[in-house]
Amino acid sequence: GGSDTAEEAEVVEEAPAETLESPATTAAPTATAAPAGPTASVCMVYDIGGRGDLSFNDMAYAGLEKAVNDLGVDAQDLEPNEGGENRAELLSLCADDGKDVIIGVGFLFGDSITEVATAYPDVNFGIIDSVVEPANVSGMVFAEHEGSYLVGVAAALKTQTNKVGFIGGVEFPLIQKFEAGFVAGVKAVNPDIEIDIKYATVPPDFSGFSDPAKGKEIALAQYDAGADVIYHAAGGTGAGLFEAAKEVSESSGSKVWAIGVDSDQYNTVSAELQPYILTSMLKRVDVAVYLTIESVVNGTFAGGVTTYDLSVDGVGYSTSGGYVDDIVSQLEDYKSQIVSGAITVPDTP
Amino acid sequence: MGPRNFPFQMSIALKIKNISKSFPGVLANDNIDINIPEATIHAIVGENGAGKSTLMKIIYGMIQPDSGTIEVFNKEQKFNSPKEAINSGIGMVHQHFMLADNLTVLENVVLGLENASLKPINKKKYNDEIESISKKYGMPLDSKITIDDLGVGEKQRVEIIKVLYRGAKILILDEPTAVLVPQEVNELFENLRSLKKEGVTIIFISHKLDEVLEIADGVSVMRGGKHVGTVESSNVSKPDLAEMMIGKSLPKPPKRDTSASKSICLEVKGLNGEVLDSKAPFSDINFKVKKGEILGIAGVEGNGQRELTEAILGVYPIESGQISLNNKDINDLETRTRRSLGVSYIPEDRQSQGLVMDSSLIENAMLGRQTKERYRTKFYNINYKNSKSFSEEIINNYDVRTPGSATLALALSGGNQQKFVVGRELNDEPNLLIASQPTRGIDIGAQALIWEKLRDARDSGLGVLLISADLEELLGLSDRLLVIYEGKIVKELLPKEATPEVLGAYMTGLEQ
Amino acid sequence: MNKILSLVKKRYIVLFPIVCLIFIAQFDKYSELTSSGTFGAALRLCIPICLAGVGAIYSERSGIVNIGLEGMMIMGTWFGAWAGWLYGPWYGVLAGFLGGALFGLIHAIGTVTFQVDHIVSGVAINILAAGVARFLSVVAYADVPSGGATQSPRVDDRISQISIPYLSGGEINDEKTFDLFGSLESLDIFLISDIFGLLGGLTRNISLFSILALSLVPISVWILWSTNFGLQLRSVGEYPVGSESVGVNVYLMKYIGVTTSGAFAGLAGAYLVIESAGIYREGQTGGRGFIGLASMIFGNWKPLGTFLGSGLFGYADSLQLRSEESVHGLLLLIVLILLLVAIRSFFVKKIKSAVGALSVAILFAIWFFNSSTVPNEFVFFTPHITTLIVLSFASQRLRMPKFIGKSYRKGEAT
Amino acid sequence: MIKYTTKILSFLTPLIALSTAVLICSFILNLIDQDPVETFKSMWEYGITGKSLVSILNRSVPLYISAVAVAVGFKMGLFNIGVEGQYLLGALLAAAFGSYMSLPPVLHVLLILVMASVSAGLWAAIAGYLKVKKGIHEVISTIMLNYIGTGTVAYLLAQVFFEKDEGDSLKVPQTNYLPESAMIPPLNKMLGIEDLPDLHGFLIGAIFIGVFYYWLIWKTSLGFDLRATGSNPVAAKFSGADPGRLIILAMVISGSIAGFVGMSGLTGYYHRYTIDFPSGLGFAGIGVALLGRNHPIGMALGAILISFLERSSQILDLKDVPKEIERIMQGIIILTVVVGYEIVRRFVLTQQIKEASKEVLDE
Ligand SMILES: Nc1ncnc2c1ncn2[C@@H]1O[C@H](COP(=O)(O)OP(=O)(O)OP(=O)(O)O)[C@@H](O)[C@H]1O
Ligand SMILES: Nc1ncnc2c1ncn2[C@@H]1O[C@H](COP(=O)(O)OP(=O)(O)OP(=O)(O)O)[C@@H](O)[C@H]1O
Ligand SMILES: [Mg+2]
Ligand SMILES: [Mg+2]
Repeated sequence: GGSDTAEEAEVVEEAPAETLESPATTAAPTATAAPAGPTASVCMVYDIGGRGDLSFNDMAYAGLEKAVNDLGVDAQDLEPNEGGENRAELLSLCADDGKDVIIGVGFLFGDSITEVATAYPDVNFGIIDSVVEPANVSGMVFAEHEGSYLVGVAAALKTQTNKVGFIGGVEFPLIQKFEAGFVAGVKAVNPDIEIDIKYATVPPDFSGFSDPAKGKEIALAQYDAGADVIYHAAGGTGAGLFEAAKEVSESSGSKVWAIGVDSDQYNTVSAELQPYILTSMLKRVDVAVYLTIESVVNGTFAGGVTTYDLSVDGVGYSTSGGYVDDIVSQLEDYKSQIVSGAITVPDTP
Repeated sequence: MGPRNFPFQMSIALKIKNISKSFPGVLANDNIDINIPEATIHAIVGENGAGKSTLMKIIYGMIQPDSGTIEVFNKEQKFNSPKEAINSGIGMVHQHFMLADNLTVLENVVLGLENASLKPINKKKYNDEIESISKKYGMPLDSKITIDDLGVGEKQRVEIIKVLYRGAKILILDEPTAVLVPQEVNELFENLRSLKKEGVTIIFISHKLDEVLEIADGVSVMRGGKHVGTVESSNVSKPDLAEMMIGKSLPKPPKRDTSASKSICLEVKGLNGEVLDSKAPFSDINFKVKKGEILGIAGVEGNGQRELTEAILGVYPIESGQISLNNKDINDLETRTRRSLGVSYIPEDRQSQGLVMDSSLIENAMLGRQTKERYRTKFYNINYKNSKSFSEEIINNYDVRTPGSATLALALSGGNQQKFVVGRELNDEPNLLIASQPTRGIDIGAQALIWEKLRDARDSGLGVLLISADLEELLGLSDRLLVIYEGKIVKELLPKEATPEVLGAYMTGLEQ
Repeated sequence: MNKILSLVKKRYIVLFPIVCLIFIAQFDKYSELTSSGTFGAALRLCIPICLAGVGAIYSERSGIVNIGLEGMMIMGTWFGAWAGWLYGPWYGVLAGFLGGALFGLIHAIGTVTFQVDHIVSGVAINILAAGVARFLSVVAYADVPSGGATQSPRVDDRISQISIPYLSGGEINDEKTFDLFGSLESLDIFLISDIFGLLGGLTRNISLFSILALSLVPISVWILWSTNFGLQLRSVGEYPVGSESVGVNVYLMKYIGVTTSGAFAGLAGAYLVIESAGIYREGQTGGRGFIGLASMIFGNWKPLGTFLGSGLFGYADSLQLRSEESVHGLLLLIVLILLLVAIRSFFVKKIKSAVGALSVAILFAIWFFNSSTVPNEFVFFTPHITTLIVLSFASQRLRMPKFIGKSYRKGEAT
Repeated sequence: MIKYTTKILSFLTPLIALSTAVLICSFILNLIDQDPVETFKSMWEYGITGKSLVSILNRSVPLYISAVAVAVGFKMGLFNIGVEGQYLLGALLAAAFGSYMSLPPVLHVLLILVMASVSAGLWAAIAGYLKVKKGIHEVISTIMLNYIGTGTVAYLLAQVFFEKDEGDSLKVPQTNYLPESAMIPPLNKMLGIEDLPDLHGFLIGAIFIGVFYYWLIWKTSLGFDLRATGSNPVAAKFSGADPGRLIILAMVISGSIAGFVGMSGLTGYYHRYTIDFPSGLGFAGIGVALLGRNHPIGMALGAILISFLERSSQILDLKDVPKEIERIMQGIIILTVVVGYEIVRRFVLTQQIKEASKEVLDE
């Protein structure tokens, strides 16, 4: 039920908890009362990198934590080993343990969740960034290209040099979606703006998500080449981008920007770096996770695909720091055009 | 026994008092008591394993004795490390060179002189000092050269300078002549004599009794870890010494009449070795080895004889020329094929070239014969059963002292390892035997056995190419002799026309 | 003709690729090949590799193979980040140094005291280090909001950077001075701008840590080849029996060598954290320890050579990170080099290899002229393939320490 | 007499190592306020459930094969760090070509295996060639070839074998699925354990590989040459072994075996090559080879031990114990085991030398 979920998404969006570094919403404090009595038990298995990445996985955790606090669920979280070949085992470990809902964080769970969900048809599963066949799996996918489009617009509006950059972690379709949206957003504002695009690695080498040193060098190269706003979709590698932004700003005397991804990275970096984070492309994995758990608690869980796009604020941009305050109206304008369908954002480069 | 050996009064440089040392299963030194007068050359002789090196290492502080003491210049000393011995004026040139090949002469000499601090090495100062020492004792040396580029004789010089530099008053030389040719030995002896004049006391270990009698003032004989006696060299003859050493008389390579047949076993024509370091190690080599003949090759080490034998075996590449075995061209054959055609090879260094030290004797018996019918089952599997019986055959026939055939090669003593290698290579009726230094560094008993076996093989029709630095051995065993100098055959001789001196002259290029 | 031939044969041959490179860089598309940015990045990318490699010299010269560099580097990153976060960057440097040294010490205990096979011990160290880092993160950052199992909080302060006054625009009394190299580079004159690009890249915005790290190269040359300690250390890797016979403490030397190697690798890790990333991140070392080992072999167990090796690697890495287009220019370089090889082989009458080189050259030329970029996937391994290619032209003359990889027991002297 | 003592000691060593590791880890667990007894107990209990046992065997198979591949190199003194790149390349090519072919069942599987093995072997041959002809140390070349191999895999996967699906923007680079005929059925039916998860059929392949390895190294003259070259290259050369050819051959054999590393996963579970095809097994194999002292049975036990640790530690997450403790344990076990082996080896040596000296003495 796509529209059902959409409504629910909106509901939650209105009521962010402290832990969810939510975008500029001016909603009232939480109205959700912790339900009495035992509710569901949840198990979450993370992507490579695991907890503490201050990004994708931590967002998922935030959703889980909120569910624990608000819904009183009993939660368990696991991490696969380095090669990730024990994903299926972890999933079935949870299933054996009698969990009500098991969530695999990341598209890499595609095969393993299919397998395990088939073996445990009575258990509810969730997967982020992917869609699989079994009916007891809820696929949570995001319109990253739409969010990226908006930060692309922001980048285009903020650039002084008419040159911006994009750093991808690992070059494969999911990350290319970010690239496609970003490019479209930039070009929408000014087709003459040049865009430097660079990925840190190609699969099967996933170190591109965890090599900040490389991230920094790529960023320095792009700033050197004249870019003054760089957007990254590179997980931990992005930390290098922020370092580079600070370093270049300080040594050249003119400020350059970085744009974060997934979570509101303004809030996850240390104070020293905050002045360089223009905005972040938000991918509300926390919301998706929370809603999925909630649907289990409420007994409304349904398999199939749920797309978290701009219309439900499943993706978006952050305003922390106030650096985009002057262009919020323009951003909102683009946003409404996308939501209304007046603009279609491409999802492949 | 003991101090009574020297009736005339002389100040004693080194007093060895009741030294004993045992190793697992061996009493290497058994209550040794020797006095060594100052400014003399004192030789210590004895069979392999008699305990000479052990005693020297004790004096030098490398090994601590179980009991007993030593006195250096009338002062009782207990050395816990070579460093302390060096500080008391003892220096030692070891049986095997103690030089780091990739370091320069200077670095080798000054190594360990100072503490391992970050203090820079004063190269200028050391350089001058080394120069003045090498001048003083007539041992010219360039201190900037790396050891890699030096010949054996020069390396020895470095060793001696190293010791002298440390101000040694007592100089121990453990088998210094084993690797030298007569001319080099003479040079060394000159140096030793001049050292003696300077007041240095020299302890000299050798298996070669002629040398001992020539250079030493006093001789101490050891046998089975015991000190058998000390004599003055002027009062003793070679056979007497030998008897003291082994309790029986000295063996000599048995001379027998040649049994060479007409048919040729190995022929080498116009052989040129591949250029190495811009020099061909040997060039234009021509000779024939007949069946039933031992052809000796004399030459100072490093004149191409090693490469030549390796080329015949097929491990050293050739530029041009022809090698034929039993009139069959084997130029293009691989080593493995040559071996299976009956080429046997006793390498000069048994441990690095002849044996796999951490494998059992059973496996070592097969080395070089893996592909032979006899050690193979169907499907090219190894036939361990035959290999085992073969290794036991060798052990019995060649008197290899070992607990069994499953023992690892490295557990055997050097002489026994050599006997095993010789046995392996002589077995299976080879067509040609290349024997490189077949008796180097082994004791008289083992030497006699190996000579005997080589002779027997020759008599039964085997062609042998013999390379040896031991001229006695060459002269005694060979039916014909070739001299190699700077990669060329410079002379063919019959053993009866040659003496070590004549050979030496050709070997060093003095005579053409 | 012969004269020319011998000239080509001689060492000037190494200049050929450089000249070609500068030539190729004249095309606008490939200008990044010699820009100061490229060289600056190359330097930063090379330093951790170089540190690990130079450290490895201490270990290997003392006779101990150190394949555990990667693990020691991991410890450097972890401790560097942890102490850097708590106490400041210089403490991070120190902690990284000590963390690496600690694991170097473990390797020394294994290989020297227990005489375990060196490779075995090294591999075990790599496994252990990865586990320990993960474990420590879980324990240390459990309650730290910006840290986690795979990542540390940021090391906030930076080590200061300098540029050389007047030459590359460094500051004197807070005032920016003239940037000589920079202005010469921007003149866009053949050769001049390339050379000053290099000089500028190497002297502009250099952090004190980089200077410290780079200075370890000449310092190591001095320590290893001019001091008594260095002599003893090297002798131990060549012929420990001989060293022992003149009173060198063999075990001590080996211990110091391996521990120093660990410490340098730890510094390399700290560099990654403090200079590049600002944080510890699992998997951050990305095989740089192994590459360091490779550079050391490339450099013939000598510090300057190791620096060159890691510099080459850093250069290629910087190219692929900064400008995918210029990697395409490298194809042309390969064509030119192969042509030279072909010509040379032809003159020394090695027709077969001449034909071989020529046909490969033609293949590459076809590739070059029919494409404008190199596939992304290939771009990523530019540094690795460059290393292999260079080595295959120049690795014959390597001389490793003679006693390397063997275990030594005191008193085994014969 | 020595022989038995040796055997007993060699058996005891891993046990002692294991206990040491358990002890150290208990200490660490104590430090972080966890109950070691409880921890190890739960690990053990979880590790010996039927499901776990199947999983452990499934994990051990690629690990074991990888170890054997490494061991072939070790036996002749070659250090093949390149197993990683070799098996990934082999697996990709096998998966891609396997999915294009249609062949009868057994033949199809065989073809895939041959494809993987041959391509991995050829890839490994490059390192051998570079060592022999260009003098490049195999450690460097295999490290570099790992990166180059990974890049090549990436290129082939994304640009050549990947059929993009315009409708599905989330589809990651992957090959097509293998047809049914190319899958190796699980062994469950045969063993009567149908209630447990699939036990991959390639287990039998691993056993074959182990036997082959044993036969090759200890029974053939080629193996004899390899071992001789490994422990004394000069003597081996003088005995007629051609070192250059042996190096290339050993690399090729090692690589060909490495090619099978990915096969149990490919034919038994994944049935295609995707970007998350298991990686890192090449490096893990080195540890196992060390644990098992390059012995076919030893390596099997080593692989099972490591797999057991990895599997059983999964339960720790549910107990809120950091399961990273398991990684530390692995490292400590490998270190202590090798130290132990070394001590045993020395003991044996001294005994042998003692006996040999006695022999000389009682003449
Ligand atoms: N490190 C050791 N461990 C055990 N036994 C040893 C050791 N070194 C020597 N031995 C024993 O001590 C005996 C004496 O050895 P030593 O080396 O002193 O003899 P040597 O007279 O110098 O012989 P060679 O003429 O071969 O040099 C040997 O037979 C050997 O059994
Ligand atoms: N490291 C060692 N530890 C213990 N014993 C040793 C060691 N090395 C050698 N030995 C023993 O020392 C004995 C002698 O070895 P060595 O090579 O010195 O022979 P040798 O005494 O010269 O006898 P040979 O006359 O046969 O050459 C051997 O029996 C061997 O068992
Ligand atoms: Mg001796
Ligand atoms: Mg001896």
